[in-house]
Amino acid sequence: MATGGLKEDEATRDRRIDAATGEYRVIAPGQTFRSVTEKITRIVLTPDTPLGWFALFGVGGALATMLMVALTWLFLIGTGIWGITQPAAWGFAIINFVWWIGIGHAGTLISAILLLFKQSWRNSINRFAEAMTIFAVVCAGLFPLIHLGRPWLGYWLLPYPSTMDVWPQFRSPLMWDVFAVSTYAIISVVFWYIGMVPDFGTMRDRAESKIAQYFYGLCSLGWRGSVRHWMRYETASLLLAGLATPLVLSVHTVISFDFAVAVLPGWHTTIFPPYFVAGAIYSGFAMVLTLAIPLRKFYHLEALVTERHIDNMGKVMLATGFIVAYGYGMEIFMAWYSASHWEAFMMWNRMFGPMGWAYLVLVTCNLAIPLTTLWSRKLRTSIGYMFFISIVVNTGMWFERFVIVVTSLYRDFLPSSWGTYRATKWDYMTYVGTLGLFMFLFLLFVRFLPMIPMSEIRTMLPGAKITAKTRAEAGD
Amino acid sequence: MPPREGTYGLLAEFDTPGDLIRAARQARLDGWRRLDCYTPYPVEEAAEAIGFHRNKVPLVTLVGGLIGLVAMFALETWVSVWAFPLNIGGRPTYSWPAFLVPAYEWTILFAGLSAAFGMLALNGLPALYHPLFNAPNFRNGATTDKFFLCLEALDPKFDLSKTKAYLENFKPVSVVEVEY
Amino acid sequence: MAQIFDRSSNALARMSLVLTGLIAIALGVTLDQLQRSPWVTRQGQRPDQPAPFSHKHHVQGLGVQCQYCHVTAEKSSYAGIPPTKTCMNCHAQIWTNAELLEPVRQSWATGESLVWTKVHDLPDFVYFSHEIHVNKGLGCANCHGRVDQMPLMYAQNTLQMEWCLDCHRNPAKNLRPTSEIYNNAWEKPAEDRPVWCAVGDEKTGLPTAQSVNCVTKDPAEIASLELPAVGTQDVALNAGKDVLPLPKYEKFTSQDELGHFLLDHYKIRTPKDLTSCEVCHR
Amino acid sequence: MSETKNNLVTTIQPAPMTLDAVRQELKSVKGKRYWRSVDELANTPEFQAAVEKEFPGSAQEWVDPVSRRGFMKLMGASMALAGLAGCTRQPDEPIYPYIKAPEDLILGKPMYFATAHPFVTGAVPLLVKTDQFRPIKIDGNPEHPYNQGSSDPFTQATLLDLYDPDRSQHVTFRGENREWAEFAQEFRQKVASTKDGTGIYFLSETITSPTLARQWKAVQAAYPKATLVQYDPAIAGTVLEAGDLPVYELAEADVIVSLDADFLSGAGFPGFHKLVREYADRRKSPDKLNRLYSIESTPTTTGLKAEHRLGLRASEIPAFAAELAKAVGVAGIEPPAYAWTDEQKKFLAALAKDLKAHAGKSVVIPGLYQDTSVAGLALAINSALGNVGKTLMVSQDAVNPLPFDQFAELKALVADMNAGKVDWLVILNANPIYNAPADLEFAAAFEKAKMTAHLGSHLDETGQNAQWHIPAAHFLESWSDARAYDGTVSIVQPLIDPLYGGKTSHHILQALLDEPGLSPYDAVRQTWKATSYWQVDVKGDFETNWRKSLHAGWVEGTKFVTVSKPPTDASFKGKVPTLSAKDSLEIIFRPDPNVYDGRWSNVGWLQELPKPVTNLSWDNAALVSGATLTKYGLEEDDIVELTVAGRKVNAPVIVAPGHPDNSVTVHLGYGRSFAGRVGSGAGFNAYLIRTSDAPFYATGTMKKVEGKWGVAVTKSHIQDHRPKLFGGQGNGNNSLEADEAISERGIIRYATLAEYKADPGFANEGETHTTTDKSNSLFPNWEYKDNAWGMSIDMNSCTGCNACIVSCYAENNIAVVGKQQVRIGRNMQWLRIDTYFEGDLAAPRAYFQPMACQHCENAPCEQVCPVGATVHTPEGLNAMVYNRCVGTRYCSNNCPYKVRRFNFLLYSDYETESLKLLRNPDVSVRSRGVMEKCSYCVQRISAAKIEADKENRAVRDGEIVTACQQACPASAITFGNINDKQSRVAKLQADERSYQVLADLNTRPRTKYVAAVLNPNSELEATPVEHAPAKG
Repeated sequence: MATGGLKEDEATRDRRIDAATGEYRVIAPGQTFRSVTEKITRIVLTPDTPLGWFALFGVGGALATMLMVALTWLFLIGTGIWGITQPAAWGFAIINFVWWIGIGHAGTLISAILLLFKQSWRNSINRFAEAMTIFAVVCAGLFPLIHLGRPWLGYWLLPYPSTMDVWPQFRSPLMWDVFAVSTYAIISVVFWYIGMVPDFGTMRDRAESKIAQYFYGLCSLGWRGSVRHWMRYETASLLLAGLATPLVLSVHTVISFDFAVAVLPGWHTTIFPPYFVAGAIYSGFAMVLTLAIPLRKFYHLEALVTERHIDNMGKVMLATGFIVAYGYGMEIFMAWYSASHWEAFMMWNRMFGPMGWAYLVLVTCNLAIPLTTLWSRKLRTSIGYMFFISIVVNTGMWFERFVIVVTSLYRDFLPSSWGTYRATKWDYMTYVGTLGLFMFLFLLFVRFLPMIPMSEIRTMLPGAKITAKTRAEAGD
Repeated sequence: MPPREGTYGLLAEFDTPGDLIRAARQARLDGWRRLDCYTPYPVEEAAEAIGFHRNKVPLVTLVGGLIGLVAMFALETWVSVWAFPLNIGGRPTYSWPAFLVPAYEWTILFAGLSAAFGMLALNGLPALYHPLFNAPNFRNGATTDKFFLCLEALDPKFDLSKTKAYLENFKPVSVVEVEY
Repeated sequence: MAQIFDRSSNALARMSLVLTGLIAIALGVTLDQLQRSPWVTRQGQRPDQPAPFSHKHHVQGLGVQCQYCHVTAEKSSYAGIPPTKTCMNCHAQIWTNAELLEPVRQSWATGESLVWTKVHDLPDFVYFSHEIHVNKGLGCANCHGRVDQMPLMYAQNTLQMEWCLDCHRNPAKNLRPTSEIYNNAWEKPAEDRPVWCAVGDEKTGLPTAQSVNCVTKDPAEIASLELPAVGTQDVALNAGKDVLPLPKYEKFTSQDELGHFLLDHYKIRTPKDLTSCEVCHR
Repeated sequence: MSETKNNLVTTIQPAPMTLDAVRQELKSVKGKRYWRSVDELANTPEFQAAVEKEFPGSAQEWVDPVSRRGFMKLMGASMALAGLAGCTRQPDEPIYPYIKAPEDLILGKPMYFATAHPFVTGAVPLLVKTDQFRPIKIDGNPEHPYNQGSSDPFTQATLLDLYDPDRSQHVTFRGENREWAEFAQEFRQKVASTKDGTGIYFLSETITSPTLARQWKAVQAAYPKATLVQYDPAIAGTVLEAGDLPVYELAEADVIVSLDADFLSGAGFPGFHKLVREYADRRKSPDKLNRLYSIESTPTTTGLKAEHRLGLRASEIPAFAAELAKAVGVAGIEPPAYAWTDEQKKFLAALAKDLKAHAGKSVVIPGLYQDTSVAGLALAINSALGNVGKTLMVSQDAVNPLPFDQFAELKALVADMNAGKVDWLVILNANPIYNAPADLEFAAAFEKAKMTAHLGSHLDETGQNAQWHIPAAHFLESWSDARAYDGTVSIVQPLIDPLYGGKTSHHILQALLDEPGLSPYDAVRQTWKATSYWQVDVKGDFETNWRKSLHAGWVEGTKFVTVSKPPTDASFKGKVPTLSAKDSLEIIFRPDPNVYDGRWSNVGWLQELPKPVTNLSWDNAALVSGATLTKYGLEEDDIVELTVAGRKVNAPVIVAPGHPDNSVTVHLGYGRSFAGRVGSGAGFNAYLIRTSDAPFYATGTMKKVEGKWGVAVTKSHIQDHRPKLFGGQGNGNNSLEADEAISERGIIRYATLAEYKADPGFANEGETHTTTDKSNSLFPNWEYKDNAWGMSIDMNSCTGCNACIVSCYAENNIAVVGKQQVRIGRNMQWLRIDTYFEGDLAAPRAYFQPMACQHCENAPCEQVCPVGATVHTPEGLNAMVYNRCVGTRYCSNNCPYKVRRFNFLLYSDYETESLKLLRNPDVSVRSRGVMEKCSYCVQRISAAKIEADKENRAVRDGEIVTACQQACPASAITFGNINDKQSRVAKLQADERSYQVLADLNTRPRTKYVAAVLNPNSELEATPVEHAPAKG
């Protein structure tokens, strides 16, 4: 379906393009409060679940089970079952951790930053983008714990009054991670849930079965849409958004500190925070596309998730992609400009060393392919191509982390201790397993929760327009 | 306390936000104070119409944030300077730049939580039971596509028949009496 | 479209929110207490031992010195558990056919060790040295409690790291004259229980014990008693001073003063040194 | 506390078993006990056999020291997970008091006893540390005139050999358990019945014990026809078997020439400890530098330390020696005609000139494994230069009390066996079936002996085939005596009861004498009571002398008498062998630097120890030059088939920098089939192609066969193909590591004597020679008031002999991880010797840099640990708190020196009983998931501090000696308090040649290195001419 987006007949195309702006409409015309509500609630409240869902759910479940197997073996035998060694003491675990966290960022960005910027087009995608964030953080959060040599002592990273009278060591970036990631997880969940409360109300009122009514009734906390509530609710959402924005920036900044604070050439650079954040959003939007495109097709949500969204996300990726490119460029420039032998050798080794191939992959996937093609609106709105791009960028961003973690480690200061890194089957099982876990959780979400925020969609419908007459009266 | 008996108020249903706002504004001008609007999505004009302008959520958030900031920074400083001072790679015991990061995170954490739970508390949620839900048409519309104005019995001006007639002036889809 | 929830549900909902909070707190408190509880630390527990040996009887009753059995306390990190021989030294003569001592005679006959259960059991990664503590003015009782009053042995203290640190951070509050190390009954000095100490020979290379000598009787009186009772007390004292010049004794009426005095003269390392990890972990 | 003896012994059921049997075995037992039994079973040869039978190939899994303990890891993990349940509640611990406490024992305080390690090249006098009478650390005897406290890898590792769980534990006859008495009885009767001892043969390792020699003489007197054969594969055919060696006095030598003599790299060379010490002493200060020339056939640390090194094929060396002899004017030499290259001629000329210039102050040392003519030539050259009596003494006595022509005797024995003349063959601590020359077909002949008995520590290849097997006692378990290289006699006294009731050769020979029951103890005393015996003059009351000797560790006045006057005529009698064709392939046989002739195959420390030069561990390999590798179209780790006189063996091939072309070095001692869980199956058996007529080098062929071997090399030497733009040479001849380390990163800093004189501060000047600037930090510098521990390592003295590493293994309970783990870079050595090959890999110079934790004052590792498991102590130690470590491994990433080691799996063996006795009680045994590293031997520091505090004094300089420092024969390592300006370490660190590695990172290491100063011969200073390029 590489060009599926283009094959449709002009007539329908035109209706979806807003004559005034020449942009795609955010929502296809002809939608009313009720129709939107119906469309979205039906997906959840329908008694018959589509078979496709079960199929995917099975796959996800299987992979998640594989993850459990891998983890059990890990806890029994030790981190030695992975490829990590001396000098490359960090491997897949940390790479995946950074990758997953990065993916999470797009969700928060869409729900928070775009909200602050009053980008109303975000409304149709922010709910599952946030869900994606949370599940991504779940997968990410797994790794810092399991990569410990003695995971059962992980709680020593929390400040609590122990009988040893010893406390965590707050100068360590890993401690910062603990707080950054946990805060990120909590705030995301809260933000996500608060956002859903009014919709839970709707679900409660639309549900037929008693169980559904109870369940959604409880979740809605008895929401009844009083405008007073709405006003406080709006304020809270804005505040949460205002908090989530610096949070999301800080989280990947802190993650980048794990590297930037270390002494290793290739890690010890000040460019990391911005370029990690940009990279995170880059891969995050890629992931949103990877999810949105099949979803809208599967659940026939083309009317709510339109080409406009795909197009805009394409633009965001283009922008962040260039920030990332700047980051790469700056690393190379600094390797030369700093006149530091460490930097120079690291860069040479990164490009032409035994693991140069990884650098090649990342340049191809992150720069060569997307940054050249995303200029074209035709391609940006071609559903098939955007799906392809989203996969490419996700791959590329994974390799970026691989290059940063491994190639900096395996050849550092003392040539005598140079080594290499080779991942084992357990590494791959764990990584693929988290993909499964993610899929598993996400499918549960689309099945049981409203994946598009109805209350926010409603505000964009023509029906929500207050007539000029009323305004006039408001005047006097 | 024994459950309240009798009428909670009168509920007028409208099809468009416009009608609701007009009615609400009029009601307020006519001196109604115990009244509220119910809409499927935030309608600021309606809030203004019933004279609801400012709320305390920001204040709560600010306080929460400050608590988080102070708590964490104090903890870090106490731990590294007094509780068990150690020479960590020759760094000073009071390494405030490093301490800023967790403190910063906790500021956000506490602020965020206070915003969310503060909002719920101020809204008096959870309130799983509410008289309005007794109204036959309320749950069908209020969270989907209908707009409601409710004049409550607690208002001194309230009189079942008069008020009903009063509401009829606004040409609502329907006016129903809501029992407790 | 009726109500889903009963009237009471509002109250319930809010109640349950509050409860969740309370339970979370309670859980935290419980765990915090649990890790310090005797169930974990074995504090105050009397494990079954092959023979019901009573420290009370031997120390208080018979006045057996600690070192008689725990020979190496002063010379080694390990205080020493007495070999069966030590028991037999006496019990070959007395209580020769006491039922309680059967295991001991068994061990003596068969050459199989008496298998005691450790009461003061530190983790294997903790390197505790009896010799340095005993030589620097910490009495047996400081850690092991009033062993002379324990019919059956039990741990007086938790032996947890926080307990060790408590003293390593401020040794002064527990120091006593080296002459009183084995005196289980020693009590901290007080107004009615003063201690007099004089600085002894402090040139380096000598054992700590010689750097200070302390007495619990007023040295002035001791001196005066040795004099013929001529004239008044103070005359006698003055005379005494002329006759035999006493070493300069300082009087201490509080553990704090005494502790800091000994801290200086026993050359005890600073808390910074004593709380450094490598002191106990290698 | 104290383990009772009997529960150490884990018995082995000899009955063959199947896996069903195993299942039966295990059905009964449950829980922890279950795993324990599995482990015990897994160790039994029967079990391994069973596994081999039912799953061919997978047996390795069970033998591999790490994966064998897979079960244990499961247990460990599940117990650890139990810890998740919140509380870490310890189980009850029992105490086992003594019944009667030993008189002089203070539990918790170590005791030291003097003894000696009897070794074929001369005994190594020892001072052994014991804890509750368990030997836990072996070190040289500091008072002994010969080694003055130094030791070597072999000696250090004999400790683990003592506790080897695979030692044989029972007297057996045809596999059935028997008693020693039964054997003694039967043997004595049989021999008696022969009247004159006809048909009684003894095959022994080289006899070094005067008492044993005396006992043998007694046996001979009683049974004249009884025959004794001595055989040591590493000694047979060398000048050593005759035993008369010159004693070199390197202290006096300004110029040292090694003719294939590897006297700096291990105890394999007679007098190693003395020679290294004297060599190193002259390297300590630039104003008394000596100069070392090395002409060698295979790269050794000796050659790579040399100012000038010439790689020659083994067969060329006698001829070269002859040329040299001629050049320095030895009479009557006719060197065989040979086409020497210009480079070689130039080298010869310069060398000869330098030698003449230093007549009387030079010495030429012949190689042990060269043609005997080289020894003759060397002596001739030395006497021609008038060195005899100055730099070398000729001794009249031999280390070996019973000189033999070992090959000849062995041949004779085989002939007799084949002729059926052998009724009883008693093998004393030898393993001929494994290591006899292939051409003798020993195993076949062995079958023909009517009755065979084997005394050995293991049920090895020979033990498997012998009818009687008697477990041999380790030297730490037995009474004996031995002579050091300088002749001084040491009494070997036991430090522990024989763990498995082992016997010694003394028992066996004594069994034939008048008092068969006489214990070795009495035998040894008898020897030394007879003062007339062996020209030893023991004055005064015997008991006093005896006790004095035991206490001191040697017998006064037993040093060899050496003659200092040169031999009457210095001309050379021998004959120089003809050279093999230039393009023929020479195969060189050398005893392995780690497991020697195979006797230490089952010592994990030595197996895992990276060999000097190649850094190969767990295997031996065919070592070739890069050019030869290319010529045969090979790649490293390929498998090649080596053929000598029709005999074949498959070996992995790796490049040894500086190896002569057209020549292969193979190390003996590998390819054992019955070494034990560690040694069996490691490497290949080079004895299979070694013949008695060409024991040290033969011509043969090499061809590639399918497959890769999978060698474990701990350090890479990648060829530097970087273009000039990136700071490379472009040609792939150099080592990338060395180019980086020396020219770019200032890790190795050195100067020639001339350069040093011109600029003494060279080590801390120049762009890459960065230094620490205390003022360049954003935050205030931390103050270290009282003690400040620091270390200084002399790069000029270190010869990379690895003694320090093995010593560290023993002192710090370091785990052995197994080949597979080493291959992926997980070896646990806290201390490693970084080797950098400077210049063309075909003719490099190497720099050996011992690298352990640098104890940086601004330690990057500490700042990144989230739980504060690694922190700085007030005395500046970088402390690693194992029990606090959660295993993020961040510290390791952030360590610029990569000296931290992580327990990726459960490496420490908590199960094997005998290994528990080995542990140093003052050091925690690290469990899975914990980081560890060099602690500057903090346990020794603490002990010293406690002693000092008890006496209210400061710790004295030299009171604390780290394990590596103690073992180092070159005393290249110095440790102490750098705040005490009078301490040795403070002085060294103040030396302008001292530098810090990676100083530009401002980590402020407490370990400083003293930059090397070389003393090259100006005529040879030009870099060696280009060689055939190595393969890239």
